[in-house]
Amino acid sequence: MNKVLSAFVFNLLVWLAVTWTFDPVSLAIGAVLAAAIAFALRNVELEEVPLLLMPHRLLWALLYIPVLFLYVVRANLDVAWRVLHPALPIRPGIVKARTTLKSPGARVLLANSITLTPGTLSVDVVDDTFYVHRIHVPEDDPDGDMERSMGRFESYLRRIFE
Amino acid sequence: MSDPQGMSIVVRVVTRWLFGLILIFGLAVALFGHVTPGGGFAGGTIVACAFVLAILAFGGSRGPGAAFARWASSLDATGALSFLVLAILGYTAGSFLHQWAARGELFTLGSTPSIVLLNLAILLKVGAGLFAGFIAVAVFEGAAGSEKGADA
Amino acid sequence: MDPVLIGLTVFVILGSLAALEMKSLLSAVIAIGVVGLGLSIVFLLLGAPDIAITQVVVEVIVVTVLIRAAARVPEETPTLRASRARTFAGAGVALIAVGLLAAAFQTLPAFGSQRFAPALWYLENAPDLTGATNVVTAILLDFRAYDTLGEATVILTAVVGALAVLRRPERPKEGSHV
Amino acid sequence: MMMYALAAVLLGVGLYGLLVKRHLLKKVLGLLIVEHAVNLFLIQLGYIDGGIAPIRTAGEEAAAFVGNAVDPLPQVLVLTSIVIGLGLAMLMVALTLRIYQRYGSLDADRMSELKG
Repeated sequence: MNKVLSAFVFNLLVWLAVTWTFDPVSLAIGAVLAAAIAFALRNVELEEVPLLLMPHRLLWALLYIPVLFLYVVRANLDVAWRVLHPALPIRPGIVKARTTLKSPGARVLLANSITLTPGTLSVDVVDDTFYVHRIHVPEDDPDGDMERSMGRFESYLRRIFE
Repeated sequence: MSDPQGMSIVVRVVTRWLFGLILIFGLAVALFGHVTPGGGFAGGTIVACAFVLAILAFGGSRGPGAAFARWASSLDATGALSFLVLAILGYTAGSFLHQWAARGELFTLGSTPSIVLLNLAILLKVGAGLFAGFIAVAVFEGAAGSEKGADA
Repeated sequence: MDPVLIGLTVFVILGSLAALEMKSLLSAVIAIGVVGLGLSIVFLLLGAPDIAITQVVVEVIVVTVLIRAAARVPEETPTLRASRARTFAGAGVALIAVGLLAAAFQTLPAFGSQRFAPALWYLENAPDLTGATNVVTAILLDFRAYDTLGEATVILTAVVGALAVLRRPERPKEGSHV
Repeated sequence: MMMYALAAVLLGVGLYGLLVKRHLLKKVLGLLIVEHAVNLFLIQLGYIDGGIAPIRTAGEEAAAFVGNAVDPLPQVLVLTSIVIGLGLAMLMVALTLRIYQRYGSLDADRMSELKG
């Protein structure tokens, strides 16, 4: 029920954004279509999160955006430093890291956050194992280092999704 | 198609999030085709795109794409027939393809109901037709020369 | 004339040359996708948002279909390359065609200078006569709806053709084949 | 005139692909390029300098709209042509796959020698 309702609200928001009119006829048609699609896909959208029914999750999701932005800026500066440095201190390679997140949605958002951050790129996700390509793999304990970096995102994603 | 699991979890989850939104976007583009850019052709192709995405993400045997694939040919014909029925309804107002429904105020959704309905018929026709064509090409698994001599 | 428009069109031409000359089929298909997307921006700049939307989405499906096809068939091997004489002959024919077309286009009014006579009538009367303020839709589904009906038939025929061509062949009887 | 000439060049590129390439899928790509060229030319025909899309918005005066909008008629033709082109592309790809399955080759030159 929660899934259908939140899917309905998302559908209706997209309808409003696309049509951009508050004409009652159009709103009614949009509501009917949004409800029909949300109901028809109730068994497909398994990972749909009932964001709207829990305001604290919505708040954490909103907070996550600036946090992610901050890390992206920081990683940008780091990559810029490595590129401009005359010695080119890079050591590219793929590391294997495990996540503690359970929900598929949280894992997907984590993978996308990793890819969005410059210098790291999630290559594949197999169950709870992430294969991440990094521009500079540290000498000692490469996997643990990645897991610590992922942990910073995980604490937020866990509050949003679990 | 050969992989029943479809693609990786990232693609599958994102498809689950976006599938309904793409559908409603396509429907909005088609419904408002007479006042804004768009129309049945664009909307129908967007809807077909959504189901193509579902087929590619979930594989050929699961999800909304597989369910739609069974009905695509029938819905294709339904779209063409409903266009014809709407055209014949025009005789109630005078001639073939005449606008038969009462017209509303300009610039609104109801300004011309018969064109809106024709747009929806085109959406069904184009969406189901293109998806059926995609299924035919994508599911085809013929190996080279496997039919040689079979009916030569 | 608009340099952006000319630049994008040249980009489209280069993209289509790349699509034809790439060795790898996958790269060629991606190049044809780039051609379609560049063309849709050209359409948008030429005042045709309806066409631009349709072109973008159609290109997505075309590229998907072509990628699935490219994965099934072998690459273009050197033995499949045309001989040098034939390449020059083909390029010569294409150049002659371009020259003839360019000469024929001299008789047209200059680009962007005037519209054809029916356009003014359609623009003036279509919104009030049909109720659709998108004049393209008004013509498509009212003035020229017969065309659209015929076109729906063409799609139906093309899809039925594709389904018929790719129908699953009858399974041969046990032991009669291979 | 420059813009028309560019459309003609695009058509020439497609024609070159159709004539010279022996790989059937490359011939399909050539035909798609020719289609693109024709669509581009038709849309260019309808354009006027500083033209706006032929879609009237609520606040717009009818006279200003008629004076500025581009020709909608070529757009209608191209809209149907694009979607038909997609159906055509699917049919061509289907035929290509079937030919490959049947003959084990995609060489258009060999195709004409084969019988049956």
